[in-house]
Amino acid sequence: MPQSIFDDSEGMLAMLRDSVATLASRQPGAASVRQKRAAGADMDKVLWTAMAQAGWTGILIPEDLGGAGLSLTEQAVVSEALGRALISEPVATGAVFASILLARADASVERGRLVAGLVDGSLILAPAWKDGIGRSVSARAADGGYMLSGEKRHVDLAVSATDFLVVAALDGGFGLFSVPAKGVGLSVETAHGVDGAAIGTVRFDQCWLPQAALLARASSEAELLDAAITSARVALAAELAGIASRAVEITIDYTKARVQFGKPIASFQVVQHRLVDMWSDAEFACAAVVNAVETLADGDAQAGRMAVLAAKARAGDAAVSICRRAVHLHGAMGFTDECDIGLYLKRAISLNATLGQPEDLRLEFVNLERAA
Amino acid sequence: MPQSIFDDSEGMLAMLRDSVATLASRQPGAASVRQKRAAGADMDKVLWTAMAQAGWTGILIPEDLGGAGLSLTEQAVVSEALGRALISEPVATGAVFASILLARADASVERGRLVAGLVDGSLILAPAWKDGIGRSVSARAADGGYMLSGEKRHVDLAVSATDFLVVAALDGGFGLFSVPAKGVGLSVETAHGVDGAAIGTVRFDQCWLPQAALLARASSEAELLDAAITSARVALAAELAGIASRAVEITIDYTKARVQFGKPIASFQVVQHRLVDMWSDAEFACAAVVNAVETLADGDAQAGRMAVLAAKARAGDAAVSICRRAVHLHGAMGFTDECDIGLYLKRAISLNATLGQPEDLRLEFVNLERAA
Amino acid sequence: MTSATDWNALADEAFREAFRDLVERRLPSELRFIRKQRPLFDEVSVWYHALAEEGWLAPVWPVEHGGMGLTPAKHMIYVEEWGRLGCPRIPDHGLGLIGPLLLEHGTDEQKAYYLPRILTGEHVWCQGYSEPNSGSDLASLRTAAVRDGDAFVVNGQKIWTTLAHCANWIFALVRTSRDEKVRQKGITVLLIDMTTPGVRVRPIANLRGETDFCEVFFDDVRVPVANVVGQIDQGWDVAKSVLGHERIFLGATTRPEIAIERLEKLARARGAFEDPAFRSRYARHRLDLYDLGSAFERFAKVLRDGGELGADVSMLKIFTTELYQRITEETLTLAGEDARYFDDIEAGNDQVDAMNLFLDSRAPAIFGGSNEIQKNILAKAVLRLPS
Amino acid sequence: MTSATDWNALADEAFREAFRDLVERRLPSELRFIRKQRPLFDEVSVWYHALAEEGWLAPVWPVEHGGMGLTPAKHMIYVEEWGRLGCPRIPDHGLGLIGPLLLEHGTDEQKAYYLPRILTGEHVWCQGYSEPNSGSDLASLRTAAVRDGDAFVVNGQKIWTTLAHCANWIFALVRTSRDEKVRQKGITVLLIDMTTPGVRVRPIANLRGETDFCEVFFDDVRVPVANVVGQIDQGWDVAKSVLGHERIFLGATTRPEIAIERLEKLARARGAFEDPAFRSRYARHRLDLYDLGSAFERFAKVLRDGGELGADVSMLKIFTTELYQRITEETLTLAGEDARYFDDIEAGNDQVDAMNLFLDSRAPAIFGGSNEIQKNILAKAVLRLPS
Repeated sequence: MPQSIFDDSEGMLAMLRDSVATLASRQPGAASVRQKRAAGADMDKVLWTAMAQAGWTGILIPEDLGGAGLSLTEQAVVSEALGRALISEPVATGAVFASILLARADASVERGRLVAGLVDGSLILAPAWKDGIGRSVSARAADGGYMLSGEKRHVDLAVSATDFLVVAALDGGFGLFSVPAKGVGLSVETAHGVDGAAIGTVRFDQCWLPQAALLARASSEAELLDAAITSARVALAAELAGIASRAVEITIDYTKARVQFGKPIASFQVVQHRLVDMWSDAEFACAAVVNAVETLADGDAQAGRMAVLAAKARAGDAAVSICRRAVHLHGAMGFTDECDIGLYLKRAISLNATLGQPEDLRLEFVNLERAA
Repeated sequence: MPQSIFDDSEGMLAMLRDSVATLASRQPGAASVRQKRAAGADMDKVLWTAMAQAGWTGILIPEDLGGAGLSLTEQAVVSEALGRALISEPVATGAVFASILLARADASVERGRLVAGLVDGSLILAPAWKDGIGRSVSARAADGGYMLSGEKRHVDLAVSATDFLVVAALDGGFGLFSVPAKGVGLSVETAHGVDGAAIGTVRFDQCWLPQAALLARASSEAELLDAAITSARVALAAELAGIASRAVEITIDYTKARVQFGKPIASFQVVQHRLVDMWSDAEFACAAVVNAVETLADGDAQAGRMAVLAAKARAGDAAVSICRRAVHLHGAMGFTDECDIGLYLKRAISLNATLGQPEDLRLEFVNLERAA
Repeated sequence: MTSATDWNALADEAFREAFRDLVERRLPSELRFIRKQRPLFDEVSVWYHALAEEGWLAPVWPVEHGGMGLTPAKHMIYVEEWGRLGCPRIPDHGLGLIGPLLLEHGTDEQKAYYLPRILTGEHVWCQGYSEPNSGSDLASLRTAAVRDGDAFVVNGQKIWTTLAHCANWIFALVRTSRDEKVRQKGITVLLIDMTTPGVRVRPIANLRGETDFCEVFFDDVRVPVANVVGQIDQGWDVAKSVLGHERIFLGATTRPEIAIERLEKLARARGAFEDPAFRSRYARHRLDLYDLGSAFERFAKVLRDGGELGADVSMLKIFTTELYQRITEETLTLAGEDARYFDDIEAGNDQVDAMNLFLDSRAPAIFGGSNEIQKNILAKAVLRLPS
Repeated sequence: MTSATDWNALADEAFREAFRDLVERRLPSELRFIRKQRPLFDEVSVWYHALAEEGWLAPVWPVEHGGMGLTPAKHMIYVEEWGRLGCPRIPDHGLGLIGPLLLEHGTDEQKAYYLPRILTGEHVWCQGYSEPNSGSDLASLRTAAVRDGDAFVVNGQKIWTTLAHCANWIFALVRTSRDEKVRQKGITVLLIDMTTPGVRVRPIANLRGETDFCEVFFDDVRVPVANVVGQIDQGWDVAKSVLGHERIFLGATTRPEIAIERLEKLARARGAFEDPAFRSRYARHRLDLYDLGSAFERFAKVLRDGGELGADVSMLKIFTTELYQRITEETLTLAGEDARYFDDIEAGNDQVDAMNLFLDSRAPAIFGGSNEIQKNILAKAVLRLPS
C-alpha cells in the first residue's frame, strides 16, 4: 500500500521503518494519544525517551555535533512511519525544527549543551517562533545580557520544555535565544490541541537572559527560520503521508469486515470507488514527499522550496480528506472516540494546520514560480 | 422528474408547457440546431415565426402595448419548456430582453412599430448592450439627429435583425437607440457560437440616426438595462433548468438501455449515485427558478435581485455540470456529434455564459447582501 | 389550555408571535443558543416543564391527549421559531416518536398510561433500533425476546441509542421469531422499563468528547407481554410508520445556518471578507445555503397545501448534511494555525467553536440513514433505476 | 542508421539533443504545435517519412526490424521531447500496436511482410476492437468470422475505430467460436486489408466537429486464414499483450500541460493573475499538475530501473484526464461571455482554443477504458476488495 519510495539499496530505510513499527507495537500510538489527552500533557515522556535512544531526535544533526548526520530521506522515512503508527510526539517541531535551528547557530558552549540534550533526550527543546497578534517578542540589551518581552503562540512542548528556542526582534534584526523554562518572567498558558496534546502560549515579561543565551543573529526572520521551516515541513508532509496511507488501510480492513445487507460494505461499488480515490490520494501524497526530498537534495534552492510547499500542501489535503472519508465509511463507529480512525483525523488536522495550510502553501508556490 | 413548480390552479401553465412540447414535436430542437449550424445562421425563422404566432415573443409586453401582458411565471414556464426541448432560439435576448427595454422606453411611434413587430414576428430585434473592449458605443447630436460610433459584442440575431436596440453613451448619460439593420455605417461580423448559432459583433462607424431613433434616456446604463437584465436572467435560468432536467432524463433512459457486462449500466451503484446527484442538482435549479420568480413578485427589489442572481448561478452550474456528466455517462457515444446530449451540453455552456457566469453572479449576490 | 382549532385558526404571524412570547416569558436566557446540541434531560428540564405547563410541549399530538393538534404547516412554523430563537433541544423521543406511535398503534390502556407520563417528564424515552451488526440494515437485528408465560425474556444489545443514559424507558425492536421468510417479519415492538433488572447502559464518548449515545445491554430482562405495541411479529410496520411529514426536518437549514454564522464571525474578526479568494469560496457556501432554503420551501409548500411528501424529500437531507460539512471545513481553513485547537478559538472579542462544529458535522451524514443509503433509495424510488 | 546500443549508450542529455536536432532539421515549422490532435496520414506524412529516413520512426522496435531498440527509459525521453517540441501526432497504430504484437505473436512471414510496409507508410493501420454493444466490455464482441476453406468470412461492425478513414489495414478482433464457456475465448485476431470487397467505413463527427473515429462495416469480407495472428480462438491473449510499459503514457502530463498553457495565456491577457480569487483557483490546478509530475516520476523510475509496471499505474490516467477537464473548465469560466464561442477566442494579440480543448477533454476520461472501469480494476487488482 502507499509508501514513499526512496532508493534503499542498503536496506537502511527498511530497517528504520521496522524500528518505528517495533516501537509502536510496544507503545501503541493511539493509547499514548488517549493517555496524553487525559493527562492534559504535551508529550509522552516514555515515547520521547525511547525515540531519543533510537537516535530519532538527532537524525538531522551533523555527526561532528554528536548527531546521526543523516539526511531528510531518513527523516522522512521515520516521520512517515510515526504518522502511520499514530505516534504523535511533536517530532517535526521539537526535533527537526530545533535541530536545524541549532545546526545553523554559531558554535558555542550553550549550543553544545542544547544539541547534546536534544540528541540524548535529556533536554526538551521547544522552538517558539510564532508571535502573538500585536504582541511580538523583542529583545533589548540590558544588564550585560538581554531582556525579552512579548508572546509566542502555537508552541509545542511548552509545558515539558526545559529550554525554549525563541526568535526575537533585536537591534533592527533578529536573534535566536535560548531561554530556560524556569526563567523569571516567563509564563505558559495552554489550550487543548485537537490531537490530544496541550498547545502553549508563552509570555515573556521582562525576561532577562545572559549574553550567552544569544545563539544566532540575522538581519531577517527568514534568514533565521527558513531552513528550519523547510525541513520541518518535509517532516510534517511525510508524517501526513503516513497518516493518509494508514487511514486508507484501516478503512479497507474495516469495510471488508463490516457486513450490511448480507455483504461486506467494501463490495459495494460506491465504497470501492471511494476507497480507490483515497488510495490514489495517498499515493500522490507519498510521491510528493519523495519529490520534495529529492528536489531539495538536487540543490536548486528555489526548486527545492517549491517542491516542499507542494508536498506539504498535497500531503495535508490528502491526510485530512482521506481521514474525513475514512470516518464516514466507518459509519456511526467512526463518530465514536473509541475508534482509532477519529484520532487519525484529528492528528491530520493538527499537522495540516502546522506551518501553513494547503491554500497558503499553494499560493506561496505560485508566487515563487511567477516571480521567477 | 424535475420541473419548476408554480401554483397553477387554472391549468394555464400546464397548457403552455403542452404547447411548447407540441411545437417541439413538429420542429425538433436538435434538428433545428444542426440546420442552423450548417447554414451559419443565427436563428431558425420557421421556429421563431411559430413562436411569435403562439404569442411567446410578447409574453412580458403589457396588454395595452399589444402584448400578452403575462408575468415572469409564464415566461419561466415557456423558457424552461424550450430548454427541455432544445429549441435554441434566442428568446431570452431577442424576446425577453427586448420586451423589457421597449416596455420601459418612452411611448412613441417608433416604439409602437418595434413592439408590434416583436409581438407578431414581423421584426427581428437584436438588443446590443455589451461594448467592445476599448470601443464603447457613443452617440452625439448631429444634423438634427444622432451619430453613433463604436462596437457591440455578443449580439444575438445580429445577421437576421431588422432593427438593433443599442445602448450608447449620450451627453454624460445614456440613450437607447433603435437602429435599422440596413443603416449606413453599420456592419456586422460573426463568429460561430458553441450552440450552433452565429454570434455578432456590430460596428457603428458614423452611423446617423434621426431624432425619433432615441427611445429612452437615463443617467446611468444600469437605469436603462437593469430591469431587462433581471428578466432575461430569469428566462435564462429557467431555460437552463429545463436543459438540466431533460439531460438527466435522457441520461437515465440511455443508461437503462445501455448494457455492459450483461447489465444495464444504470444498475451499477456508481452510475446510480451519479444520476441521483444529477437529478438533485436539477431539482435545486428548478426550486431556485421558482424562488426567483416568486421573490421578484413579492416586490422587495433587493431581495428580488438577489434571488435572480442565485437562480441564474444555480441553474447555470447545474445545467453545465449535469450535461458534462451526462456526456460522460453516454461513453464514446456522448463524444459524437450525432448524439443529442452533446448539443445540450453546448447549449448549456452558451446560456451559462450569457449575462454572467455563476462565479460572477455569486459574488454580486454576496456584495449586495453584505452592503445591505 | 387553548384548543387546537384556536391555534390552527391563528394567522401565521400571530402564531409566531405567541411562540415568541412564550419563549420570552419561560425560557431562561442561559438556555438560549447553547453550544450543546443534545443536552441531558436534567439540563433542560426547566424548559420542558414550562412547555408542558403552557400546553406547548406536544405540538402535533391531538388535543384530547394534551397536544396542540397543529397542522403540518403550523408545525413547521413551530420548528422554525424554535430554531430561530435558540431554544435548546429537549429529549424528544417520547414526544416525537413514542407518543405518535402509541397514538396510532397503542391500546387505549397504553395511551392512558404512557402519554401523560411523557408530558410530565416522568418517563424519559429512548429509541432502541440499531444494533452492532445492523446499522443501515435494520432488518438484520438480533436482540431476541422469547415468550415465557405472560412475559418476554429479552437478551441482546442495542447501540447508538441516543441519550439512553438519561432515559428510564426504551422503545425497542426485538426479534420474536426466526421462522419467517422475509427478514422484516418476526420483529416486535416492546416498551421496556429500563429500571428492570438486567438492563445495563454504557455511554459512548463521541469525537467531540461528549456522550450523546449509548450501548444498552439486555440480560434476561423480563418484559410483560402487555408492553407489546401492535401485533407480535408485526413490529416492522409499527416502527416504520413515523410521521411522514417530519422527514422534512432532516433537511432543515438549521445546521449549515449555525455553521455559516460562525464562519462569518471568524471572517469578520480576521478581515477575511477583504480577501477576494475567501469571498469567492464564501459566496459558494452562502449561495448553497440560500438555494437550500428555496428547495426546502418547495417541499414545505407541499405540506402547507395539505399534500404528502415523497421519497424525493431526502435530497434535502443529503444536501444540508454535506453543506454543513463543507462550511465547517472552510471555517477550519480560515482558522489557519488555530485549527490545531480543540478548544474554541478567538474571533475578535468573541469565540468560535470551529472544531466543535467540524466534528459534529461528521454525524448527520451518517445518522438517520447514511447519505449513501439515501441515494440508494432515491435511485430506486424516485429515479426508478434497475437493480 | 545508428545501432541500438549506440542510442541506449548515449547520455540522456545527448540523446535529447539528438532528437532536438532531428526535429530542427526535418520537421516543417508549420507542423509544430498544431491544434489538431489527430491529424490524418496525408497531413503529416512529410514528418512520418522523415522519421523513417532518419531511423527514428519506431523507437521501441528491435534494430533488426528497423527500429531503434530503445530501453523504456530512453523511450520516455523520446516521448517527452516529442511533446515538448510540439511534434504532431502521427497515425501510430502500426508502430505502437500492430508492430509490437506481430513481433511477439506473428509468424516470420507476417513480420517480413507487414513490418517494412509500416515503416514505409505503405500500410496505414487502424485498430478494430470496440463494437456498438461492447465498449468497456470487450469480451462481448459479436463481429463473426466463419471459416470457409482457407479463408474466414467476416460479418459485423466495429465502432470508435480511430482514423479508419485514412487506414488501409485493420487489426480486428473477431468472434470465431460461440461454444466456449468463458466469453473471452473464441476470439481471434485477424489482419484485414480494407480494400477487400465488403469493407465499408463511415466517419463519425465528434463534439469538436472533427472526424477522428469511424464505424467499420464488414459484409461477407473474405480474409485469408494466413492473416490470423497467434492461434485461432486465442486472440484475447494476443490483444491484451500490449507493451506493459506503454500504459504509463496514458497518464502523461501532456494534455493538462497544454491546457494550463492556454489558461495562463488567457489569464495574462485578461490580467486575471491580479485577481486573488482566480489565483487561488489557478494555484490548485498548477499544483495538481506539478504533483502529477511527481507521481508520474514514481512510475517512470520503476521503468528506468528495469522494473515492470503494475495495475496501479492507472491512477495516473484517472488523475490526468480529470485534471485536463478541470483546467479546460476553468478556462471557460475565465473566458466569461466569450465562452459562448465555438471559435478560438482573443487573448491579447493571440488566440486561445478554449472550447476546442474543453470539448476534447471529454474524450480521454472515456477512451482507453473509462475512469470508472479503471477504478473497478484498481479496486480488485490493487486494493483487493471483495466482489
